Amino acid sequence: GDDGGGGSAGGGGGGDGEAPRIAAVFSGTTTDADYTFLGLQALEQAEEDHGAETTYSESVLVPDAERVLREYVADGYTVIWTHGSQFYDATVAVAQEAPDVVFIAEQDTEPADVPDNVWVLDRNFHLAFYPLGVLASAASQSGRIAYLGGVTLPFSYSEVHAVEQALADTGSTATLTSVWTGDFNDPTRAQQFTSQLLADGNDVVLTSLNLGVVGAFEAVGDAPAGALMTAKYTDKSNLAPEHYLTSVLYDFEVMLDEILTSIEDGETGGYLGMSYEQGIALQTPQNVDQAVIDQVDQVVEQLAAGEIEVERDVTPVE
Amino acid sequence: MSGVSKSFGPVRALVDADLELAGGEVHGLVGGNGAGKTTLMNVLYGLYRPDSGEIRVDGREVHVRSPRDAIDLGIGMVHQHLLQVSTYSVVENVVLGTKGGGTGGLRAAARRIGELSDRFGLAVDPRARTDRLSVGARQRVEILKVLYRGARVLVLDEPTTNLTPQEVDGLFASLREIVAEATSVVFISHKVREVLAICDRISVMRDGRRLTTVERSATDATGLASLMVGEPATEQSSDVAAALGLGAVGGGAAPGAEPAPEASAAARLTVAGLVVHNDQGVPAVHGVDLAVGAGEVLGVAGVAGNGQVELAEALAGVRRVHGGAVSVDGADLAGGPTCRWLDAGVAYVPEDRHRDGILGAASVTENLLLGSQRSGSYRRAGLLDWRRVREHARTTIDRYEIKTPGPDAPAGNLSGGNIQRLVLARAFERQPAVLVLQNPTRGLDLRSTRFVYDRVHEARDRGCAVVLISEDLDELSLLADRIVVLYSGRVVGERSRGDYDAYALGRLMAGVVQEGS
Amino acid sequence: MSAAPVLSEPEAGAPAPRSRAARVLRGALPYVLALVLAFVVAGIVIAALGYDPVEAFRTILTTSFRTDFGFTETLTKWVPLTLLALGFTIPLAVGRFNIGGEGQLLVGATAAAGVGIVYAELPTGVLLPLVLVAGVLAGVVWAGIAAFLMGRFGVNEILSTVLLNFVSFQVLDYAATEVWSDPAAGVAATQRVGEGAVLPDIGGPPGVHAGILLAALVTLATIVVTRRTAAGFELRAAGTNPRAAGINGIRVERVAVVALVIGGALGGLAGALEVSGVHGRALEGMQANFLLLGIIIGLIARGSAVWVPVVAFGIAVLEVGASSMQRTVGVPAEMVLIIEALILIFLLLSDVIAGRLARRAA
Amino acid sequence: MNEFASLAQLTVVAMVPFLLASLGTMLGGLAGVFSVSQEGVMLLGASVGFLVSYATGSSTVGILLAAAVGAVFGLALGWATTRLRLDQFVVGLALFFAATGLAGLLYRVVIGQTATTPRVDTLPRLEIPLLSDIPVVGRALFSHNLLVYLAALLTVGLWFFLYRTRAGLDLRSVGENPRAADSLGIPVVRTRLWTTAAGGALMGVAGAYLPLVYTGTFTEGIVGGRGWLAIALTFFGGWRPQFIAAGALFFAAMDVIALRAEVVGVGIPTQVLLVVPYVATLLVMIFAFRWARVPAFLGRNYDRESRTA
Ligand SMILES: Nc1ncnc2c1ncn2[C@@H]1O[C@H](COP(=O)(O)OP(=O)(O)OP(=O)(O)O)[C@@H](O)[C@H]1O
Ligand SMILES: Nc1ncnc2c1ncn2[C@@H]1O[C@H](COP(=O)(O)OP(=O)(O)OP(=O)(O)O)[C@@H](O)[C@H]1O
Ligand SMILES: [Mg+2]
Ligand SMILES: [Mg+2]
Repeated sequence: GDDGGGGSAGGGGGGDGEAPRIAAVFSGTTTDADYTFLGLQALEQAEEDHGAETTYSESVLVPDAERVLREYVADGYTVIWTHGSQFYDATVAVAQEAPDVVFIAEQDTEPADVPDNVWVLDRNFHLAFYPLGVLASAASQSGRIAYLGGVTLPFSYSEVHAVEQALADTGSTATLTSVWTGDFNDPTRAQQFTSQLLADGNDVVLTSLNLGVVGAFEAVGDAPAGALMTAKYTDKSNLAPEHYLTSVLYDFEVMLDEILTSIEDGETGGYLGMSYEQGIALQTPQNVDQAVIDQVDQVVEQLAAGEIEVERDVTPVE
Repeated sequence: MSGVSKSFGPVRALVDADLELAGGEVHGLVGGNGAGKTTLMNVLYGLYRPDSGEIRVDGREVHVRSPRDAIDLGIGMVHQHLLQVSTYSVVENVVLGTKGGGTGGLRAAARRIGELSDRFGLAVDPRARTDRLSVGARQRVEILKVLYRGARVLVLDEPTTNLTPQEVDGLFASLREIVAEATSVVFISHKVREVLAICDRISVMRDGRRLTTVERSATDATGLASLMVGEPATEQSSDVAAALGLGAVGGGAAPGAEPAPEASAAARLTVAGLVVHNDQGVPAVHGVDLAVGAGEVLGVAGVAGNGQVELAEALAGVRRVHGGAVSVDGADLAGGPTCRWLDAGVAYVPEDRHRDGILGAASVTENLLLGSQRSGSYRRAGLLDWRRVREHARTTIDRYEIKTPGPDAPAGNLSGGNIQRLVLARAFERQPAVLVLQNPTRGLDLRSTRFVYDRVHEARDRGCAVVLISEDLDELSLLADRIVVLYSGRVVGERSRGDYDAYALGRLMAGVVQEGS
Repeated sequence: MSAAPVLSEPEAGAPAPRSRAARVLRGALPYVLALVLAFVVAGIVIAALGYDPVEAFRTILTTSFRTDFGFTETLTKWVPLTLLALGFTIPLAVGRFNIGGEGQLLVGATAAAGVGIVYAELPTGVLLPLVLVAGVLAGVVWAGIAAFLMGRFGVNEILSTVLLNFVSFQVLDYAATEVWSDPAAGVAATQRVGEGAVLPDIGGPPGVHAGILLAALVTLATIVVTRRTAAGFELRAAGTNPRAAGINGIRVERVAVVALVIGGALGGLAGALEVSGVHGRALEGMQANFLLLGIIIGLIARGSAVWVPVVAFGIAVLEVGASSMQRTVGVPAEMVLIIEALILIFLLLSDVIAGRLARRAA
Repeated sequence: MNEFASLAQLTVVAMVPFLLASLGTMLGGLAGVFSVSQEGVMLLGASVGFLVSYATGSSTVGILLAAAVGAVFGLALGWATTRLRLDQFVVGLALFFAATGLAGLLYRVVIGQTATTPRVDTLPRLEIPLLSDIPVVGRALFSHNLLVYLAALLTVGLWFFLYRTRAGLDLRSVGENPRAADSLGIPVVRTRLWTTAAGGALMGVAGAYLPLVYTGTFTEGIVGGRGWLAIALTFFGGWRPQFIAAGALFFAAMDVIALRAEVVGVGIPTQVLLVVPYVATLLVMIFAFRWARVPAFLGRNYDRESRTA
C-alpha cells in the first residue's frame, strides 16, 4: 500500500516545527449547529493557530471508523482526531497499528491502557451537569425537574447522578424525573416526550441530546410561561427565547489548541479532562432572577477551582 | 387489415397477414393453435403494435395504438382468456373504463346488464363477485362486457369455450341480431360445427398467414376440417369424427368405437362419501361415490359450476377432503399432502393450464421435471442430475411433439395447444395409476384434440384408471366407458356405453330429473 | 404481492456450455456501459458542486485495490452484504420479501455477543462454534416469528419483518446498555467477547477475519442447493407459480416459511460474524445499511446465488471507495448517497439496453 | 379526563405523518406501483418544506413545494417502472438514496455550517369554533394545525373517490388486473404515473409536517424510520384509506401510551416500552389479517405485449 504515513511521520515527533496535518472524524454533519459543528470550528481554529492542514469525514458510522482512520494514516496525516467517545475503541485499535501518528480520542472516563500516541479528551459531562442541577432547583417553581436523555449510556447516568448530587448538596426537595427517548437525534420523539414532561408539571427540563434537542425546544415553546429548558454544547437560545434557561457550552478549540501545543512540545499522548476551567462554560442563564444567576456563577467558580467534588457515578438510573 | 407482420423475438407470429371484414357479416377465423389468430386480432384491438402493416376502416387508414383507440373506433373484443378483476362484482367489471356517475350509475348499469343478459340468454347475477362465479359465468361476463359497450366491429376470440350448448345457441341467436344492426363480427373457434353454424365467410390461418377465405355456402364440415388441419381428411377415423364434433351423441355408440373393456375386478380408484368445500368454505361436492377400474374411462358430465373443479382437485389430492375416503389401489389417501397422492400414482391435468398447469416463466425442461424432482431417476449423489433431466426433456418434447423454440424456452410463451401437450406429457410420463383430466381439449385445435384422445386411449390400455371430467358431451361419449352426471355436487345419474342419450343426459345435467342414488 | 419477475433465473440448471464465454461477455457489456455512464453523470454533478471528479473517482477505484486495508475492508464488508443479500433472495425466490435482515443481523449479533461474554472463559474450539450457532439461532427465531405469523395467520411478511427491525434495535440497545453494557464504549455497546469467541485473521496484517471462509462456504452451499437440488427447484417453482407448484406436490406455504427462516439464519450468521470477526462485541449502528444494500445486491443479481457474491463485491468496493471520496476531495457525505443512487439507476437501465440489444439481434 | 384529552390530542398529532405517507403509498400501490422510497422522500419533503418556509417565511409555500418535490420523485418512480419497466423495488431504493442525499445536500447549500440552529414558526393551531369547546373531544379533535384537518379530509375524500366513484373503480382495477383494465381502454401507464406522483406528493407533505409541526427546524434524523413504518402501516391497513387511518391511529396511540408510561415512570425498562407500538401492531395483525389484502398486481410491472409479465 501507500506508505505515506511513514514518510511524514515526523509529525509524531512534533517538535520539528513542521505544520501538523490534522484529520478529524465526525459522527454527524458539520451543518448540525451542534456537536459536529463545534468540532469543525476547532479544526478551523487549528488551521489558523497552528498552520495545520486539515480535513475531515462527516457522518462516519462507528463500524466504519477503523477504516476511515486507517485511510487517514495511509494518507500521511500526523494528527487524527475522533470527535465523539463512540470512536474511542476504534481509535485505540488503529493507534496501536500506527505508532508514528498521534491520535486524539474522546472519552467520558479516564481510561486505562492508553497507547502512548493517544491523547484522551475527557468530556466530563457530570461536571457540566452539576450546576444545571443547582440552577434547576433554584428555577423550578413546581419542584419538578426532568432530565431528557437519548440513549441510556453511562455518561448519561453520570449526568443524572450529578444533578441528583446538586439537588442534595443544595438541600433541594425537588423531584427529578429522568427519561430517555432512545435516540439522540430524533427531534420528533424528543418533542413528544417533552410535551408530556411539561404536561406532567415539570417546569425545568434538562436536555442531553444532539439533534433531538430542537424538538424538545419546540415543545417547550408551546408551554405556558415559566417552563424552562437547558441545552448542551452550543447556544440554543434562539429556539425558544422565552423558555431558554442556559446551555453548557463546550469549546473544543481550546482543547485542540492545548493538545496540539503539547504535541509540538513532543508529548504524543496523555489525558486531558474538560472542566469549567478549561473547555466547558455555563452560558449566562436567562429568564431567571439575578440572584439565581449569581448563585450558579458561584457554583461554577467553585467547580473550576476544584472546591466541589462531583462524583462520576455511572450506575444505572431506574 | 393488410400486410400485417409481427414477431415476438424469434417467433414470427404474423407474416404479411391480411383480413377483410365486410359490413354486417360474421366472419369466421380458424386455424391451428399458434396460427396467429389472436395476434392478428390483438393488433386490430391495439394490444400489439405490429412490425408492419396497415389497418383501414371504411377505406381510411387508422392507427390503433391502444385499446382506447380501438374502442373509440367502435371495435370491441372478447379476449381468449378471461380478463376480469376478480375482486370486483360483475357490474363493476362490466362498467370499467366507461363513463357514468358513481354508485347510482352502477345501479343503472346493473339494470342494463340484466336486460342484456335476458335478451341474449347470458344469465349472470350482476351483483355477484366474479371470483365466486363459475368459469362459464365468467365467460358470459366477458361477452356482456362487449355487448354493454356496443360496437361496429366485434371480435370474439374463442368465446364459446366455456359455454354450454344452450348458451352457445343463445349467443348465436344474439349474434344474428347484432349483425342485423350492421355490426360485423369476427368469430374465432376451433369447433367446425360452430363456425359452420354462424359464419358467413371463413378465413383460415396457418403459420401467421391467411391461407384462404371461403364462403360458408362453398364448404362443408369435412372440407373445412381438412383446411384447418392442413391435410386432406382422408382417414375417417372416429377421432377425426369426434374432433369435428359430428356423430357420437344421439347415435348411441360412436361409429367404430372399441368395445368396452371388461370391468376389471378390483377398482383402482374408489371414492366413498366424498365431501369437498369450495374456496368460500361452502360444500361443493356432497357425498359422491365412485369406483373406477383399471383400464376404465369414467366420464363425469355436468354443466360448469356443479362441483367439477372441486371434485377434480379433491381426486388429485390438491384440495382438502372434508369427508369420505379416496383410495388408490386400496390405500386411503384422504387428508394426505399432495405429494403423497403423486407418489401413489395420481396424475392430474387441470382445466386452467395457464394458471394451474405450468410455471410460465420457467423453461419447458423445468416444467417437465416439475413433480418428479424428488424421483430417484433424476438424482445422482443427492443432487439433481440436470443432464438426465435435459435428455429426458428432449425425448419427451419429441415424443409429444411439443412445438417450442427449444427446451430452455419459457413455457408461458408456448401456444395453448402446446402447453396442453406439455401438461399431458408430464402427467403421462409418470405412468399414472389414476389419471384425472378436466376439460383436456378445451381450446385445442383439431390436431391437438386428436392427440389428447390418443394419449387417453394409451393410458387406458396400460391399465390406468381415467376420470375424464368434461362439459363436452361429444368428447365424453367418444372416450368414456361410463358416464356419471354431476349436478349441484351430487351424482344424479349414470349411463354405460351404448346407453348414451344426449337428451337424457342433458336433462340430468340440467337437474330436471334425478335418478335414485 | 406475488413474485417479482426479477427472480426468474434464466440460466437455471446448467446452461449449454458451448457459448458460455461469449454469452457472459455479451451479457456483461451493457453493465460496463452502464457503470461508465453512471460515473460520467455523477462526475458532472460532482464537478458542478465544485469538486474534482477525476480525483474522486480515482479514490473510488483505488481505495479497495491499492491499499491493503482498503482491500481488507472491502472483503470485510463483503461478508455481511453477501449474507444479507442471500437472506433476501432465498425467500424472494418463493415470492416472499424478507425486509428483516437488519433485525436478524442485530439479534444474531446480540445473541452471539451474549454467549461470547457469558462464556468468555471457554476455549476457542468450544466458544467460537457456540457463538456462531447462537447468532444463527437468534436469526432463525427472529425470522421465525415473521414466518410463523405468515404461515399460520397470513400476516404479510413485509409488515412483520419491518416491524421486527424496529424491535431489534431495542433488543440490542437493552443488551448493550443494561445487560452487558460497556461503560467505556461511548456508544451503546456490549462488553468485548472472550478471546475464544474471536475469529482469527487470515492474511495481513491487516487481515480479513476467517468468517469470510464461512461466508464463502455458505454462498457455495446456497448455489448448490438452489441450482442442483430438488429443494432448490421446489423453491423456484413455488415462487414462479404457487398454484401449479402446489398441484404438483410442492407444499408452497411450507417452502415459503422455511425459506424465510433460512433467510433469518443467514442474517443471524452475518450478525455473529460481525461480532466475532469485526467488532468483538455487539454495538449500536453495526447494521450499517447492509440490509438495503443487500436487497439491492439481490435484485441486481436477479436472485441468482451465483451473481450475488460478485455483485456484493462490486457494491462493497463502491461503498468503501465512495465514502473515501469525502476524505480525498471533500465531497460532502450526502453526495455518496446520490452517486450510489445514480449507479443503481444506470445498472437498471443497462437491463433495458440489454433487452433492446437482444431484441435487435433477434 | 383532562389527561386523556391531552393524550388523545398528542395521538392525533402523531398519527398524521404516518397517515399521509401511508395514504401516499396506498395511492401508488392501488395502481400497482409499490414505493419503498418513503423514508427518503419524507426527508426531502422535510428539508424542502423547512428551507422554503425559512426562506419565504410562508409555511404554505413550504408545504406546497415539499409536495411538488415529492411528486417529482413519485413521478420518477412511475416513469421508470412503466415506461422503462425497471424493477420497482430497486428504483424505489435508488430514489430513497437519492432523496436522502439531496435532502442533506440542499440543507448544506442553503444553510451551511452555522453555530445556531435556524428555525421557523411551527404551524399555528386552528381551534374550530364551537366544536373545540366540547369537553375532551374538542381538545382532542378540533384543536389542531391545518395539516391535521387536511389529512382527515383527505382520508375521507380518498375513501369516497376510490370506493364511491367510477374513476376510483378504474384506478383500482389497474392494480388488480392491469391487463383487464388495459383491454377496456383504461390508461394503465397514465394512471400509474399520476397516482405515484400524487402519492409522492403526500409523502413529501408527510415529511414537511415534521419540521413544520414538531420541531421548527430540519435535522438529518427527523424522519427516524417513519417512512419504513408507513410501509408497514399500509399493509396493516390493507391498502384501504379507512383501515390505514385506523392503523395509524392505533400505532400512534400505542406510541403515546408507551411514552406516557416512560414519563410517568412505571419501572419498565425504556427499551421494553419503546417496542410496545411495534409489538402491539403485530399482535393486532394476528387477529386482523383478514382485512389486510394486497392489490393483486402490486409491485409488478405491466407489459402489454408480454405474456409472462
Ligand atoms: N406476446 C407474445 N410473446 C411471445 N410469443 C407470442 C406472443 N403472442 C403470440 N406469440 C406467438 O405467436 C404465435 C401466434 O399466436 P396466436 O396467439 O396468434 O395464435 P392463435 O392462432 O390465437 O392460437 P390459438 O388457437 O392457440 O389461440 C404463437 O406461436 C405464439 O407463440
Ligand atoms: N398476451 C400474450 N402474451 C404472450 N403470448 C401470448 C399472449 N396471448 C397469446 N399469446 C401466445 O399466443 C399463442 C396462443 O396462445 P393461447 O394461449 O391463445 O393459445 P390457446 O391454445 O388458444 O390457449 P387456450 O387453449 O388456453 O385458450 C401462444 O403461443 C401464446 O404464447
Ligand atoms: Mg388464440
Ligand atoms: Mg385457443
